[in-house]
This record gives sequence, structure tokens and C-alpha cells, in this order.
Amino acid sequence: MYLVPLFPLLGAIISGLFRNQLSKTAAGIIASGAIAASFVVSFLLFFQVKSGGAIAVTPLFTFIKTSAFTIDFAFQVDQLSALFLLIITGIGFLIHLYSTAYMHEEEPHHFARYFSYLNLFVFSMLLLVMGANYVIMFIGWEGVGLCSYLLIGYWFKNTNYTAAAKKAFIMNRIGDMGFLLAVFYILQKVGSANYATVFAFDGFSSTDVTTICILLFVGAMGKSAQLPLYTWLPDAMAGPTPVSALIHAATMVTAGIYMIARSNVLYSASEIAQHLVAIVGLATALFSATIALKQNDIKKVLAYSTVSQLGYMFLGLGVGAYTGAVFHVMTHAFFKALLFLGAGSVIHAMHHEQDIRNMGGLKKHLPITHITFLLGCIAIAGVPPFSGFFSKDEILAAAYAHNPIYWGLGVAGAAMTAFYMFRLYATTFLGSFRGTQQQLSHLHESPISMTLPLMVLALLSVVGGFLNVPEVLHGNAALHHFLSPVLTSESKHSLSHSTEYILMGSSVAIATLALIFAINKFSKNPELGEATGLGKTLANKWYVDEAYDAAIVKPLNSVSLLFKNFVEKGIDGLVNGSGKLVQYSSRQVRLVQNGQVGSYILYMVLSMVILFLLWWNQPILTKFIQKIF
Amino acid sequence: MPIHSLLDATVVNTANNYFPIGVQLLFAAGFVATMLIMSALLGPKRKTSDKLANFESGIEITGNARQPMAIKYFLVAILFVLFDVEVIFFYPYAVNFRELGWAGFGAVAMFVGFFIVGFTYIIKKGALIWED
Amino acid sequence: MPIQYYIALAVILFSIGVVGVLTRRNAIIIFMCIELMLNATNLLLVAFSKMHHGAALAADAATKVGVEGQLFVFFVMVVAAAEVSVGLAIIVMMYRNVHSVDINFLNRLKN
Amino acid sequence: MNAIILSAIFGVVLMMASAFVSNRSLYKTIALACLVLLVGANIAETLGYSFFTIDTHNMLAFNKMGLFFNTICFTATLLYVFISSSEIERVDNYTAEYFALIFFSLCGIAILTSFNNLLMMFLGIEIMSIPLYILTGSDKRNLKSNEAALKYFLMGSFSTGILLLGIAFIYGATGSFGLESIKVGTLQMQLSILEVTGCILLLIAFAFKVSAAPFHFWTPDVYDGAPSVFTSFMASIIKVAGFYAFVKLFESRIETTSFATNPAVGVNWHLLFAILIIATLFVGNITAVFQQSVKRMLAYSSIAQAGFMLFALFSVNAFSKEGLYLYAAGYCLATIGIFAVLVRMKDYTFEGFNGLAKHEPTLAFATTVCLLSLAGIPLTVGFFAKYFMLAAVVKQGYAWLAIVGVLFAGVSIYYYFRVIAAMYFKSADENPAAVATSSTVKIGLAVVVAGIIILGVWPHALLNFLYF
Repeated sequence: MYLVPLFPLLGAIISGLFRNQLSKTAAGIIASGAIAASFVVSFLLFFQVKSGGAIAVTPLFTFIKTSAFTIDFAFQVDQLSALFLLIITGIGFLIHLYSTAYMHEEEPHHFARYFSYLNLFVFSMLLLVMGANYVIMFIGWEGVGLCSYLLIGYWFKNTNYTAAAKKAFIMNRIGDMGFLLAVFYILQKVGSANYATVFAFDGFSSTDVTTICILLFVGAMGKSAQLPLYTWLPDAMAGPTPVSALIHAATMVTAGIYMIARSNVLYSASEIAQHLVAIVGLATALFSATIALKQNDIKKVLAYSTVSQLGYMFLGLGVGAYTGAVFHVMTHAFFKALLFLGAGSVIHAMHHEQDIRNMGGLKKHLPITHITFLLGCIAIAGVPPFSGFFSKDEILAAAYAHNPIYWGLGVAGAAMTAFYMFRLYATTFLGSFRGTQQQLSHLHESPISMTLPLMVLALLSVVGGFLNVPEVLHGNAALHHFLSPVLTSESKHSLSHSTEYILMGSSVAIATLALIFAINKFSKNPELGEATGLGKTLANKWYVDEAYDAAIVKPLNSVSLLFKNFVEKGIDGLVNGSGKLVQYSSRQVRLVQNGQVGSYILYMVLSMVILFLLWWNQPILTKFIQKIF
Repeated sequence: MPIHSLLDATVVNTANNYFPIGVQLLFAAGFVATMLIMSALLGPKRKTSDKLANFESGIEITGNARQPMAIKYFLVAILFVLFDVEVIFFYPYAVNFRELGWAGFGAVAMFVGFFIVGFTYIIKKGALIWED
Repeated sequence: MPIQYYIALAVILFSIGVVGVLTRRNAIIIFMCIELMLNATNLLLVAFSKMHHGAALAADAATKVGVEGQLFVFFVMVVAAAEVSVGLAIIVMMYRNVHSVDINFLNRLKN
Repeated sequence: MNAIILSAIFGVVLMMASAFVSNRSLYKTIALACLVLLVGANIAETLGYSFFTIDTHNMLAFNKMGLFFNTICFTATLLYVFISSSEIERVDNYTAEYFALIFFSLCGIAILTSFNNLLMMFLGIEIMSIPLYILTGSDKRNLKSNEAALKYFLMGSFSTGILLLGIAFIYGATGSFGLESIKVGTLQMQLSILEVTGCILLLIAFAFKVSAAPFHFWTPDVYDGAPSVFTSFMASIIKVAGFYAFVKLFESRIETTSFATNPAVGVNWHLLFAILIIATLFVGNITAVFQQSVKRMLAYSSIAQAGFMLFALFSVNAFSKEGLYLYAAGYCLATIGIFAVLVRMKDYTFEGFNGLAKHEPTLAFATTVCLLSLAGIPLTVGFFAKYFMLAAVVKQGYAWLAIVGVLFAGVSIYYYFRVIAAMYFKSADENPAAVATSSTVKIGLAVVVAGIIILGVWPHALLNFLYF
């Protein structure tokens, strides 16, 4: 069992230590091989779990032993972590493979450094999902944050990138504090951080559970980029594209989902926390979807889309559809990794051009990328029978059972998702090429090591949904049954079949409409931001479009701009402002240190007097403090 | 045998015990004062520049006395302070010399041994070489 | 004499030392003021020593109670001497470099 | 006892070596050999082999805890001398004397870990501090070193005065200097104002020694002005030894002099400690943010770390004791490591670190690990050190104080990462002068890094010794 994280760790150490000696091929083979090996082991583990079904906790050694408690360094492979293991190592392997081609222009030692970080990331992520207690999870949690920081800042020559890396790290740390406090709280209450012990513990008051859940959720907000700690994720797109695919789409950002799904017993015991999760998730989903509508950077669109999809997952967690959320993690990992890698392929072909306004008509130049990207778009838009449909539908159905308003807003978000994804698709691949002549002459399909992952992921995006066909569609909800031993507190919604059909039908219809609208709108005349010629074209095709444009698109666009320019700035400002405050006070406080011994001693004597005064007046002070707290 | 406490060195003190000392002090101060006043009143007074000049044993004055001194003086002064004050530990030993016996002698010998080590160090380092 | 007088005297001496440290600029004088503080505590220690001895004397004529206070004073004096030698050496070193013992010249290190 | 006597003797040996051995390169070999012997002798005593049988009249009490702390300090010194001996040789002409002074300081530390009497505590503190005044001023022609030495000396002796006044008051109130009799005595007698005043004065004097705000003012100037190689020693080993003595002294006093036990004159220690902790964390972390020199930043960061170590005082329980050991080891390792790199830099500003990762990747990596440990990032020992401290406070029921600690730890990441960012993400303006590193330094740094990571993954490797 310990082999799974061991391989990437070894890979990281080898490619890190010998980065000056290794050739690019060797570094690539070592790194990819390490992940492939751990994928194979994960696969075996998965089947073992599937057949055995028992939860296996394997302690490796005693990690911390104190008078108060003992924490084992233990791994736990059950249904939930086995599934995550497969996702992480599987997609991780594909992305490693892809990276060998994508990063080929780098110098050998940077190349090895990149793979070393990437392997280290996989290691930390595996630690995160395999840990049998919150402390191990926290170690992995910190590890992935660190690797993400290193990888975002990989091209460290550019100060903007390093600023983005720093921002990501600091935002993550804010969340981590929440997590850390939750772990403290649990340790103090339970005296153990083992999942089994904590979930079985019955000494929690309802306040305890709510506090723990909310603190954990703060951690999840940071890592999984939820409001208001989401702004680092779009900035994190500064890193190499495969990194964005692996870390900022498929795996790391879903750590928050994993954590909450893992703690589902606790969350189900706290209604307040569940509501909070659902509302934050939904708000994030809608908020970032509106922003994605107006983005022109291919990776930024995908980034906001990721934030939005993560919001859906939290909505699922909040309404008790834990399986749905995990299912969506899986399908999202497939199609979002696919989309990012496809985008990477486009960027690669366009020589690091990321603005979609300078693309267009890439359909015939990049046939494989085009097809796979299209499949990814369809999947994320939720068109049946692609994978996104099943997972999103499951969350939405559960949301409806919880509160129809959630469902309505969720569908609106889904429609926006379909819209901006096809806007992206149409502008990039359809129409005519708008780049420079030089770029045109260099357009080429990417090498096989890049397209192979695309094809595999496309296949998975198409069929991935069949893993969990709901009963209403005469499926057997396989994933549901598989995960049920872990997600014990899953809430079963009792919607009649006809209601479910109606829900599915309407959401699909709305999404499809948005999709067709987007293709029509952007394929022929994709000049974005200029509404003059646009209205005319649309009027010929679709008579009501103008009205629609004015009533929905324009307000949405302006809301999008508003969010982007004001709310996001405000949040950024708040974060930066506290930094400014620290800097300001630093400048002031250090003036006290004026270099004169005389004043130092004077300050010391004054402080002594104050301490004695405190002592004399402590009854009053104590009363005062007791009143405040 | 009880060790003589340092505290035993004192006797109960009352104001009466100090009376003879007070009288003696008074006499001493009175004598000095009387002599000074007398010589000031009786002696002749002539003020010349020679008389107001500093008297340096009859030798011509060579300049201001506040010249920077050689570092040697400070070194010796500092060493003096150190060695001088360490002698303080001999007092308790001296008071209890008999009672402490050979064990006490061993301890003091060790103490003195450390001194000698320090002294050797100083000499070897040339701190006491007066000539440059 | 009641012990309070000694305490008051020692505290006054100590405070004079502290005020001296705060108001003077000459390093050597500051240093002397610190020595005054140390000697004030020496006085206090001896006074307490005598007090405890006197209290124990009533019960046991051969008591040794209180002797440790006076021994402590010896150690304080010796440590003070060690500090004096180090301190004077530092002041001399400083004087050789800046030709002044005014502590207001010590302001290269700040902020 | 082994440690106290042998460290003094070794100090004398080195003094004599400087007088009688003219081969200067031999000094560091002698020093290293003596340190190895010292560590060995101390471990032997931990295992029950005491070389000297001396009746200390209960003024010293040796227990496993203190001896183990000695081992940590001595081993750290061994590592320190191993890494920095070539830099010590470079300060001035008196190499052997510097080693001798370091040994005398260690003697003070050995007394501080075993005192059972306020007299011994006083002597231990002075024996530890006086050599430091000299080491601070050892760069005789450098005005900054002079200034630092004089400042340190003046403020240090001032705090000695306060310490003595405190001891005198306690003696007056209880009639004894022994720690145990104080404990027993106060429970029986009515607690007097005199004794409490004495305790607060002791608190102030110790707060000065461990540079807790608002008595920290000497720290930045002294650490900045002293030769970097000695700053390393002061900021690491001396600092944690001061903390050990602080906790050792106060764990016996807090109970009896507290507000809860003696409502009439008792002190609300938690209030005072909380104020000290918050002030220290604030001053250390906030002021470090705006520094231009890495050395000075590290001085402020050492104040900030002191704030975390003060948590051990706030909540005296088994948990915080374990944390103190872990903190001592981790903090010493990280500080020694980072200073070993710093002394080899030509330029102490942040810009001086620009592009270090490119031309000196080994040094840059070691620095990064040390900084991560200081910042308390998991997988380094610094994380567990902070974790134990905070958890101890939470256990005591003061979760809000832990939150304050975590917030300031967040601020600390900013300035530690400034160095990392400079090393990895910025390139040097001109061709940087080669940093002189020998293989000794690299081996030493490898040990530091390995120690930080091993203890960071498995803190038990250290803590097990407390219970064997």
C-alpha cells in the first residue's frame, strides 16, 4: 500500500537531485514511470477494495506520541480513497506523458526540476487522500500547496508569475489556518485524529460539530477556490498548462471536496454548516460562471469554469449528495483535464498565444485537438449521454429535493457553462484564422505524446458517466453502491421518476439552447466585444436574439464586468490591504528601535512600571476581559 | 563543631557604644579645621604667577595632564580589579580556617589553582610586559 | 531597626541607580550607576540575612540561618567585578575607536 | 556535574592552548575534540555514569530532563563549531579565546539546566552572558561590533540588577534561595507582596534575557552588530537555554504565586504572560517585515520565535515541555543553518540573496529548508515545534491565544519567503562574487537539513529520549 506514494517520492528525489545529470528523456521516463507504477498499484488496490470491500487502515509507524495522544502515520485505503487514487495516478500519468512533449523546449535541468515538482505534488496528493487521520491529511494538504506554489512560479523570471505564486500560497495559507484550527479542535475534543475514532465519537455538542465543520470548510474554501478565497486560481494559470490541468483542475482543487466527503458524518450532523457549504458553493458557481462569460484568455475561461464547477461540487456536498459530488469530481477531472490539455495543445501550436480573439479556424489545422476539445465541451455542458450530464444531473436533482431555488440557480449556471464553453470552442476552432501569418505557417498538430492523453481523456469524458447511471434511467448507480460504505450519511432524495425526468429534460434543454446560441453567435462572427456587426447577423438568423441580447446577455455581461472589476478587486484589496497594513505598521514600529541605549532602557523601565500597574489593577482588568469574551 | 557564622562577627550595637568614636571623630575634625583656619589667617599672602602655576616637584610643566594614556594602564587596572576582588573568597575561608580542615584547603587550593592558570595565561599573553 | 528601613534605603539607592542610568550620557557613569544598583541589592541581601538570622536565633543559638544571604553578596561582588573588567574593556575599546564615551554616539544600529 | 566541570576545564584548556600552542590551525581541532568529549560525558551522565561525586548541598539537582537539554545544546554547539570554525578564525586573532569563551558559556548553560537554588541560577546566567559581551565586541575595529557590545553590556548589567533585586526580595520573603523550599514555604506561609514583587522582577529579567517584548530592545542591535558567526551562537543555543531556565524557574512558582491560589496578592500570570506573548509576537513579526538586511530580519524573527517559545511558559504541561525540546532542537538547527549561509554572503541585504539558487543551489536549498522550518511549514521540525506549543495552549483552554499565534505565524511566512523568493525567483544584477564554501560546510548543512526533515517527519526521534 505504501508503494503508491513511495514511487512518486522516489521519482521526485531522483529527478530533483540529479537534475543536472539527467537528460530530458531520462527525466521524463523516470517521472512518468514512477506515476505509471503507482497507477498500477492503485489499480490493484482498487480491485482489492472492490472485491474485499473492507476498510483497511495500515499503520506504518508511530508519528507523534505525546502524553495527551498518539498519532500514527497510517494509511487508509477504502472505497473513497481508492477512487481518488485512481483519478490522481491515472490522470497524473497522462499529464506527465503530455508534459514530456509540452515542456520540451526547456533546458534539461529545468525540465528535471519541473518533473521533480510534479512528482512531489503527486506524492503529497496521495498522502492527502491516503492518510488515515486528519494530521496526515494536513501534511499532504500543505505539501500540495507548496508544490502548487513552486509550479505556478516555475517560470520564475517573470515577476508577475512569482506574484501569482505568492498570492496562491498566501490565500491557501489563510484557508490552512482554518483547517489547522479544526484539527486542534478535534484533537482537543477527541484526543485522536483518526477518522474512525472521530466519526464514531459521540461526545460532540452541536456547537462543536458546527465549529469543526465550518473551520474545515474554511480550509476547503482556500484549497478549492471558493468565495471569497478563489482569486488565486485564475492567477495560478501563470503556471505551465499541464500544471493547470493536473493541479488546478483535476486534483488539488478537489482536495476540499475530498475532505468534506471524507467528513460527511460530521457535516450531516450540522445543518448550519451544510447550508453554508451549499450557499457558498452555489454563489461561487454562479459568480464565476458570469465572469467566465467575458474572458478572452483561453486558460482564464477554463479557470473560472473550474471555480464554477467546484462550486457545483460544494453545492452537491451541501445538499447531502456526497456521491454526486465525488462523481462530479471524477467526471470533471476527465473533461477539465482534457480541456486544459487541449488548450495546452492549442497554445503550443500557436506559440504561446492565449488570446482567443487571435485564434479561430483551428479546426482543420489541429484535427485531433479539435475533436477531443469538442467532446470535452459537450461533456461539461451536460449533454447526455456524456459524462458531465450524469454527474451534474445528480447534484441538481439532489439540490431540487433540498430546495427548488437551488435547482433553478444551478440550472442557470449550467446554461451559462454551456454558453461560455461553446463561445470558447467556436471562437477558437470555428470561423477563420485571425492570428498572424507567421503563426499560421507554424500551425501543426501536436506530437503523439500530447494527443494520446487527449484521446484517452476524451474517451473517458464520453463514457465516464456510465459508471453511475441513476436508477431512474434504468442504470445500477454503481458508484453509489461502491461508495456507500464510506459515505454513510448520504441523504436519499425521494423524487418521483416523473419529476426527475422533467428536471433532467429541462436542464438539458436549457443547456442545449445556450450551447446552440453560443455556436451561432460566435462561429461566424467571433469579433468579441463589438456588438455592432453582431446584432445584425444574429437578427437575420434568429429574430428574437436582439431582445434576448439586451435582456439577458448585456446585463449578464455588465454583471460579469462588475464582478470582475469591483468585487474581485475588492476582495483582492482586502487581502492586499491587510498586507499593506502590516507593512505600514512595520515601518512605524521599527522607529521605536531608535538606536539609543538611553531610550531603550527608558522603554524597559516604563514597561516594568506598566507590568506592576497591571498587577495592582488586575482584578479590574480581569473583570474587563471577562466581559469582553 | 559548628562552623563560625560570619554573623557571629557582630555584636549587639547601641548608641552608647559609638560615643568614644564620635568624640574622637569630633577631635580629629576640629584639629584639622583649626589648623587650616589658623594658617589661612596668620600666614602672609603674596600672589605671583609662579605661585599660581602647578607645582610639579620643581620640574618644568610639560603640558596638559589629560593626555590619552597607554592602553597598558587600563589593562593593568582591569586585571587589578579582577584579582583584587577575587580575594573576597578568602575571607570566609579565613574565618572558618580550622573548621574546614583539609577539605576546605583542597577547595581553596583549587580556587588558587584556577587563579594561577589565569595568571599564567596573562603572563604568556604578554599583558604585563611594560615596555613596548 | 525595622527591616522596612533597609528595604526603603535599598530601593531608594536602586532607584537612584536607575535614574542615573536613564539620565546620564557618559558610559562610565552609567556603568557606575549600575554598580550602585547592584550594591543596593547587596545591602538588601545583607539586611534580610540579618533579619532571618535574628528570627532564627531565638529558637536555636547556634543557627546558621541567614548565612547564605551574605554568601550571595560575595558572589554578587565577584560577578560585578567580572562585569566591571569586561565592561571597562568594552568602553576602552569603544573610546579607542570613536574617542568618546558618550552613549549618544551609539546610533549606527537602529530600526 | 560532568558537563559543568568538563566545560569549565575545556575552556581553560583552550585558554592555555592559546598561550602555549602556536599552531593556530590546531585550535579548532582541539575545540571539536573537547566538544565531542563534552557531549559524550554528558550522555554518560544521562546513562548514570557520573565522573565526579561532589556534594552540591542541594544547590544543583541533576535530572534526565536537564541533562537531555544539555545534550541538545552541546550537540548543537558541536554542529555550530563544525560548520563555523573557519569563520570564527576569521574574526580576529584570538581564535582559541573565542572557543574558550564558548565553552564558558556552555558551562553557564549546564548550570542553568540543573540549578536548584537562586544563587546557582544567578551564577549560571552570568557565566553564560559575560562571555557573550566579549564575543559581541570581538570584531574590535568594527564600530558596529563595538556599539553592539556596549549596548549589550549596559542593558545586560541593568537586567542583572533587576534580577538581583528580585532574588533579594524573594529571599527576604522566604528566607531561602532554594527552589524547593520556596515551593514548600509559600504554601504554608502567607504570600507576601515582597515575594510577588520579586517574582515579577525575575520575570522581567528573564524576559530580557530571552528577548521578550517589551524588553527585547537590545536584541536587534546586538544581533545585527555582533560578528555574524557569534550572532548565530547567541541566537540559537543561548536563546533556548535561557528559555529552559525561564520555564524551569517559573514552573515551580506559577502555582503558588498565582491569583487563583492567593487572591489577596497573587498575580494573574496568564494575563501577564499573554501580554508578553502578544507583544513579542507583534514586535518580532511586524518589525521583521520591513527590514532591508537579512541579518536584522533574522534578529527580529528570533524575537518572533521567542514569542512562540513563551507559550511553553504560558501553559506548563507535559505537552509544552515536549514542545520546548522540539523547539530548542529545531530552532537551533534552523538558525545555525541559515547563519552558516549568511556569514558567507558578501551582502546581507535581501538583494544579496538574489539568484543564489542558480550559482549555489546547495546553499540555497539548505537555506530554504531552514527558513521553511522557521516559518513552521509541515514536514519540517518547525511545524511540530509550533504545533506542540499551540496545542498546549489550546489544551489549557486558551484557544484565542493559539489563534493569535497562528495569525502571526502567517505574517512570518511573508518575510521568510522574501528570502526564498530572492534566491529562486530573482537573478543577480551583476556577476556575483563566488561564495566560499568548503566541503565541511556542506556536510554540516546536510546534517542540519537532514535533522530538520527527519524531526519534521518523525518528531518522535527526539522526544523518545525524554521517556527512555
